[in-house]
Amino acid sequence: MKVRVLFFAQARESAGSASIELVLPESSRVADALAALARDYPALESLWPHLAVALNGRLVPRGADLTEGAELALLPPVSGG
Amino acid sequence: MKVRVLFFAQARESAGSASIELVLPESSRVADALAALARDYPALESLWPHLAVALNGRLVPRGADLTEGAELALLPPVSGG
Amino acid sequence: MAELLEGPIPVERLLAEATRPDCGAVTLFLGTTRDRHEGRKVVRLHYEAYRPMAIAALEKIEADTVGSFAVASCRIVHRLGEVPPAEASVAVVVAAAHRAAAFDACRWAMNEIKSTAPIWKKELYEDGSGGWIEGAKLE
Amino acid sequence: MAELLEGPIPVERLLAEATRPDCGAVTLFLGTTRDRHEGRKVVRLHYEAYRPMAIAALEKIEADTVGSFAVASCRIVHRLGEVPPAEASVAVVVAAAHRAAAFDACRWAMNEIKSTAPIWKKELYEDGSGGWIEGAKLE
Repeated sequence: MKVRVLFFAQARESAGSASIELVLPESSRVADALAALARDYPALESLWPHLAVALNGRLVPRGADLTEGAELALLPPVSGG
Repeated sequence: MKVRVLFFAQARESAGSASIELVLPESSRVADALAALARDYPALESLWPHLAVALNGRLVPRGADLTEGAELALLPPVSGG
Repeated sequence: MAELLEGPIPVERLLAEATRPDCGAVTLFLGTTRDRHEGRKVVRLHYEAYRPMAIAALEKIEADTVGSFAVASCRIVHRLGEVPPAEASVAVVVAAAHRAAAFDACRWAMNEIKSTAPIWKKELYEDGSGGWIEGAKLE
Repeated sequence: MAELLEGPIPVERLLAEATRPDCGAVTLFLGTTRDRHEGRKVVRLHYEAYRPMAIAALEKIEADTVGSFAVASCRIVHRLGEVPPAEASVAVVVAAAHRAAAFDACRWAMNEIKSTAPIWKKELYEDGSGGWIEGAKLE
């Protein structure tokens, strides 16, 4: 299965990319995607404890199921306003 | 001595005038002016307990001395904003 | 530098003047004419002031606001004469480094205006009658 | 109906849209770029957002504000991209019958924006370097 991964702010700068496509085994969960990203993007390491994760625009726990074509966003601590 | 008396809001409407000149004996105090006004403007009667009095733009107690040409203002409860 | 004026309050100018590079927060309060009060339809409000004393009272509030809160500026403008529904009769603009003080100061200044400035408001109704609003005795 | 936009926030339009004959109070908060932070000179701020989720978050704040306070409307506009010193990055406008609720609601909405909207701020310094602001983890 394929998911689209979006990186924002520090995550975007550390990953060197705003958006990538990630290919995962069928029936993967959010945690599986994060494990793959941690392997592919070691520069994100210090950020992981601070990241929230959104699936198709909603915050999800790491155990949430992924679906084909889903949009997974890595969200550093927010600082709008 | 002469003082200028200013009436505002309800006091102006009840007195039928925005401003008058009041002639008083020398060495009069604010209380003397108010007594003269109470006599000349019976329509103000119900307002008296609610009025504040300013002399030359400052709130004063009734015992304050008047001076020639002073400006005495009768101020109903305020409702700006 | 408080202002009393007849006609619409120049809110955009006030905001432009308040905004400063050393401040991160601006709060604005506008008091506007409501078309109903205690069940009666209000056609417009009429405001009058003891002008020199009102200016002094508003400028004291501006200075006390800057002296009492961590804010860089406070400006007050009050409209006099007739104010139709949905138009502003008073504006308070505060600029501050941080938002908490900007909110606190703006609210405090507005409360002070209501209780200390010699300004009076009369409601004018559909039938041509009017009523002065019961306010606060100056002390 | 929250907005994310690049370029100056149309504050005058927002105030005109907020003002209503059934309301007596309008509060506006503007968050503006400060030219200093923790001793460093800030040349400008850069904002980015996860746009669809940020719009949803801001619209939830607008709705929650109207649902939780005695206010008639709440509008939020956030600027993205680069914001120079003294220009506004965010505007919150609240209209209410009475001022206490208008102040409370505006302050609450602003706090919610800071803690729940997926928007990020980076300070850009004189030497060309920059730093993301430590913010709040989304929950």
